[in-house]
Amino acid sequence: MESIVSLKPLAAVLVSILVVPLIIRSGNRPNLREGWTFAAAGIKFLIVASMVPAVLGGAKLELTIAQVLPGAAIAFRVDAFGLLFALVSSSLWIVTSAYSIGYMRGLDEHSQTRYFCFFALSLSATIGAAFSANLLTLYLFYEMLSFATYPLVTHHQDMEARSSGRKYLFYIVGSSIGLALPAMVYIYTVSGTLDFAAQGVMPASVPPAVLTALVLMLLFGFAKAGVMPFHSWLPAAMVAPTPVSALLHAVAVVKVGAFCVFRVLTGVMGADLLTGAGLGTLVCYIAAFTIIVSSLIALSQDGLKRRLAFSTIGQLSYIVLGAALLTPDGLTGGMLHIAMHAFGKITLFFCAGAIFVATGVKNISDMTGIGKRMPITMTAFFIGSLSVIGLPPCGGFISKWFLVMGTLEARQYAMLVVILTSSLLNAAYFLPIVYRAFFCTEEESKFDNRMGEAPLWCLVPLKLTAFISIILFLYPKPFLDLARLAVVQILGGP
Amino acid sequence: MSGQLDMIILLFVIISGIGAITVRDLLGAAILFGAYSFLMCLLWAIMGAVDVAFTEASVGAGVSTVLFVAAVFRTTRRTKD
Amino acid sequence: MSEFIDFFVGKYNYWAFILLMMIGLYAMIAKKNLAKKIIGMNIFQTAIILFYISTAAKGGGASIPIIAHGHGHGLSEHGARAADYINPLPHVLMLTAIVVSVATLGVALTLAVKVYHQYGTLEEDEIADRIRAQTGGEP
Amino acid sequence: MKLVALASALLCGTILLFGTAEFPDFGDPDSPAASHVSPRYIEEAMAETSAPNIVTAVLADYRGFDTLFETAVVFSAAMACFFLLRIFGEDERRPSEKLYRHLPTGITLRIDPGGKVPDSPEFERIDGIWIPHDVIVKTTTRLIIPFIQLFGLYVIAHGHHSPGGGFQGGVILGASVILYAISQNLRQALGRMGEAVSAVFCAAGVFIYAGAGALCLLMGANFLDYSGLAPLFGVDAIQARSLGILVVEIGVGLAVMSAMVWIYYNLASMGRHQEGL
Amino acid sequence: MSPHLPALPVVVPLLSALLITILGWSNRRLPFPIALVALTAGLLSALGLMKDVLARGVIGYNMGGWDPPWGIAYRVDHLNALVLVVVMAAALIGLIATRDRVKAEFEDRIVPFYTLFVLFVTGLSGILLTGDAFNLYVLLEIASLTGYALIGLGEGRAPLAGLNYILMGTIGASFYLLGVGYLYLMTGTLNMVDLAARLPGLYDSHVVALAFFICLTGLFVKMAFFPVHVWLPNAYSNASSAAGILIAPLTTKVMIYVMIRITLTVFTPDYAFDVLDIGDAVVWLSVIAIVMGSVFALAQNRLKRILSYIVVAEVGYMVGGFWLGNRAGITGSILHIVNDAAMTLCVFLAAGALLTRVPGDRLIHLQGLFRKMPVSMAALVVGGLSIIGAPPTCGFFSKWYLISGGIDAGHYGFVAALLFSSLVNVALFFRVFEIAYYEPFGADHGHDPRAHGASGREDAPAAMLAPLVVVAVLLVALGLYSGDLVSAIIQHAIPARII
Repeated sequence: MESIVSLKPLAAVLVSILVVPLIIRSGNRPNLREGWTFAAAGIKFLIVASMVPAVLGGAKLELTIAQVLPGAAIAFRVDAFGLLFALVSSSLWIVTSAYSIGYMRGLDEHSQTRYFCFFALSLSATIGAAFSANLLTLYLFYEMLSFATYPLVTHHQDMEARSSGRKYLFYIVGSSIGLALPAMVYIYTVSGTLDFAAQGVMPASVPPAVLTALVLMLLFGFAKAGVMPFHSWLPAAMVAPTPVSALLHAVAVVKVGAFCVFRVLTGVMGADLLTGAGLGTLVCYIAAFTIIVSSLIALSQDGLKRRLAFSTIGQLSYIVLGAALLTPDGLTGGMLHIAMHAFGKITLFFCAGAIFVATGVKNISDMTGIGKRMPITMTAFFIGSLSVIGLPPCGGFISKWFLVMGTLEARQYAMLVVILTSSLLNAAYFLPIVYRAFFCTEEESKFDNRMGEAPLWCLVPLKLTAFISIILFLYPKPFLDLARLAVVQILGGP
Repeated sequence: MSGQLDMIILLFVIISGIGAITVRDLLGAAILFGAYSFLMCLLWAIMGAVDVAFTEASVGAGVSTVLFVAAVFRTTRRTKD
Repeated sequence: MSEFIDFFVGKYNYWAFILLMMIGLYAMIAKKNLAKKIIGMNIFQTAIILFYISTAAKGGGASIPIIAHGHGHGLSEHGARAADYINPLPHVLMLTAIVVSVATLGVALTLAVKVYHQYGTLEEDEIADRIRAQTGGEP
Repeated sequence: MKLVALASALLCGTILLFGTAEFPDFGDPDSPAASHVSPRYIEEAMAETSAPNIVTAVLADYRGFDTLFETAVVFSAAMACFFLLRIFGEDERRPSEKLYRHLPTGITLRIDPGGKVPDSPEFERIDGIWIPHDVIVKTTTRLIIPFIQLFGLYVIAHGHHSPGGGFQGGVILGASVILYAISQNLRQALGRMGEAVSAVFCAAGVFIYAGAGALCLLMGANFLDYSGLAPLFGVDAIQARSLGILVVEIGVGLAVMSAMVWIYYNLASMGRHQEGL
Repeated sequence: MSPHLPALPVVVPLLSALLITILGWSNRRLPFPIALVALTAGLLSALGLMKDVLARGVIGYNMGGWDPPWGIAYRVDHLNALVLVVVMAAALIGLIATRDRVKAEFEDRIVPFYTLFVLFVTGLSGILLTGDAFNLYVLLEIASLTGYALIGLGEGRAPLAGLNYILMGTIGASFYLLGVGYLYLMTGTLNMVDLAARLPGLYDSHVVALAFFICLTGLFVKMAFFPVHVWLPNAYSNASSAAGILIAPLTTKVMIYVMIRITLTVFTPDYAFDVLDIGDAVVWLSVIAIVMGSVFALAQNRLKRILSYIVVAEVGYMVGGFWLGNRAGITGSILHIVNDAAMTLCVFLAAGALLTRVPGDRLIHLQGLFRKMPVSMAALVVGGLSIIGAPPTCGFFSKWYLISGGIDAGHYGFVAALLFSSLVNVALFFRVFEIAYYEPFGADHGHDPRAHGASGREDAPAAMLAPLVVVAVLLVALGLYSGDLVSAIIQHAIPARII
């Protein structure tokens, strides 16, 4: 496995930071401003995509920015797993930018310049996290993401936004400083390094009790992964404008959390060490608990975005579960789920936003019959639901398949039951929405029969992502190759 | 011999010091403080520190007291303790 | 008993300095009048000066640190012996300390005058009352 | 509060008392303080600096750097008092009644704001709060002050040989001006030695000291190494040290004198410089 | 470089301060340029010293040409060269940034203000460079006296706060003087290196232990270590904003340097950490300091008071980190001196910038400032993030070393206190940001017409913003270069025996 020093990772991170001054300067010319956003998103995607061949060829692209601590630098290293995540985020940023234009202009939101600025910053942080070479860099971008998303979460600047913002900060920053940071310093103290390595960096001498504590601190410390009981920031964050919820709270932010957990379990702790100490099973059970409980809570939510949020919490724990299974198939499933769930869930959020823009409706109980008013949107919603539930012909099926295989491989049959039960629950909270949207009597319907879709800027992105969800089922090869390669790299391979 | 003189002056120093902080009149306190400085200066002269004694006489007993009196003059003589 | 007296007599200067220091410290903490506090501060400083001067003392008939027959150009035939003269170094240090203390006194009195001008009193508790009355209790 | 104070003072005292047991005996000629560094001063000061008063030698030469900053402390204190208290243009902004005394008769006139000021040498402006009219005091102080000042100059100049030096002399000189201000009044003293004079003299005094040090730097010696000034004075290195000490003592005297006067001006008049002790 | 370089950081400002008075008295336009030249020269000579130290190791300089135990010697090593650069840089930036504020706040006191300030810097740089325990006291008094004056002339309670500062500061300095006296009594010398050479034979003496405790107590008062911090919050929060900006970043940091110097150079780590074995106790004290400083900060409703109490907590960081007695802890402590100076400068400068446009620093006055003064608030955010300890700002890295030191020493109480304080800082700063961001609450979901129209932007003058932005950028740069800073400089400042 060769290492190539390359500026590409830095360029990928910087491009959306550098665009911020341009966005600010053109604040009073919206078209130019959004043009800059698109340009940055496009360039970012191209840079990320250009790294695919090299990475698939087995190379790692590396760049050290600053040696800030002995044994720990601020450094980038692009491996298959990071690239997979970066690919998902950067491609969805393009789509979301388009959607943002439709949504923000459709609702005539205030402070759009600020919105686009912080959106760009958040993406930088996400890509930076994906390309981090060590835990320190990962933490850096994790915190940067926390602070950059705060203004987005509290975009509305009213009482509700403020209390949500407080909750958001309390959970995210509180846990990262209170739990993750000391665990990191401890790891650094005992191992002298924070680099991700194939089988972890922890010396074998660390007693199991300490190891358990460290794993738990990092699992809960990266609270963006939404593992219960550190999950309740996510429903609160739904006060944000929907594009934010879509890209950040279904893709970028939450998956950075899951990504961190993944990295910690595989790159810092090491699969063998965790298996030896039985910690994989512990994390599995925590994840399983989250999956089931969040699905049950989702059933009872009436706000569409809140239901989606609880669904996200559950789906994130799939990723954590995949990581915690510590078997090749489980890991593959977890990684693929990052991609598959992203496309599925962002479709759902786009739909929720489109519904809100077109009709102003937020609650599921008010959506009866909406399928006649917004057929395209609700079709996309259906496809997204299928993907999240994990049914063919959608991408979600593939990742879930691998997860199921992983449970069998790890002989965690209880987890198999959990996944299957949860899939049923997913179906139970998504499909009725679709059903009631299309199939209802004239009296029940709350909408007349006129077509009334959201603006085109909103509609095209959600069609696109729904389409991709299906494509991913038919042609999952790019992601699958990356995931397979990543597993080899993570497990230290043959 | 000089030791005894020493001790007597020390005693006076302490008495005037306590006096300066207990007397219920700031002007009186200032004057007692001047006396304290002056006794200190005597003490140092006896102990052989002539330069210090000289300085204390001019600075401590002289200018300090004048400054203190000026400050009392500009504020108040009243004190509750 | 005699040992105790020896002990006391041998170090009475040090005892006196501690006593003066305690007086100064007590005045600075306990007295509510700002001028009294300033007096306490000065007593505190003088106590330390007393300590230093005490360290300079030499028994056995040492004289003040000015070299006898010293006129001329540094070529006194019989060089001075250290035991004949009191240690000059603490004196030098304390000259500095005295000047520092008068400088501090000046600035402290200046501020006290300003405080009096502002609140019309030098008593700490009365000042606190005035401040409370002015700002409604906020710091 | 009193109890707390007493307790902390007693605690502090007890701890310190506890330490005295291990002190070297009072006046012990073999104690470390008497035997380590100081003997060099006593034995060599005369030969190295040509100043019989060892204290002066150490003060202005061996530890001259301390003394430079000691002077700077006085300067900053004076500057601090000026900075904190001085009120500018109070007189114009808030005109108040003025008091004049008719000297031959001793009658006091009060002139309301805007009133006409008597233009005659027989009238003397006086303060509302401090009106001494004591011929004896005034005359005596007028007689004494020159001698005080002479003595002050002597103390500065003779610091090499007897107790005294810049500080003591400076304070005495300053005290003479303060005495003048008390016995006459502040305005007259200000007329003799104005604010700008005190300020600039004060800074200049320290500047003489620091400048002498910097001159040594320019001459290639270390800072305050007066032996480097020997070529300037045209004497040998040891005599140059002696002269260097004199120069800095003059600087100290100037600075301390003006500083004391300046502090007094501001403190006694609350920074208004019109009425005061 | 010139062999006289060590004298320059002290001599040049001193002469300049005097020139400010002499020349400035007749021409009121001169003080600022003279001060600027003086501090620039000071900074340059400090950098030169740093370079020399890196090249040649410890540099000595004998004042008056007398050899050390008899004369006063300057001794420059990695530690004080580093802190000197920081002090000079912070003073210079502060000076430039506060130019307009000084003109506005002290219109007819320009001359004394700059004289006192330059003297203040003189005193601090002297404290940093000197190798003589008594000389340090004199310089300490210069720095303190000028500090009292600068702080005493503020609004409201400033004179009272200044007077309390004098009383406590004098107690502190006098205790230090007494401690030095005890040392002199036992060893007969005042030179730090000479003291260190003569002390080992006296390690079992109670007087030496007492001297150490007395010195330490005095320095604790001076650096505002809890519970003897009471002078600081009043003094810093009531001082005029110019004086606050100039003084707040420097005083406590220099006092912590003195503590480190006394402990490492005079008493040697053997004595402080092994013979006396008080490290644990002091660290627990600092735990209390950190926690109480943070809690008190939470209870404040004025920005500058909040910042002042944060300074109190930060003092706890540095004292605690140092007394952990291991390499990571001491590295963290020294690094935090650098970082905290920059952070404090940044937040006080930002607060000063805000105060140019709002009537007061109560939190309610800060409403809507993100819209009105975006650049100043952005700098405050950067400073806040650094104090919170978010990477890549410099505050993160010193906190990292401190936590690492706490773990190394097995002192989990200290680690917990650091984390607690970080969390409290998050709460503190985001409370400020919230108010500046939300309030007054927008009507109906923030769709208020103001948002689209003229933004009412009215930031602080550019002369103040430019240095502020520089400091904010510096915070990040310091963070990125902290690895080099530690390996090139700080590692050499710690005695080799500490692991």
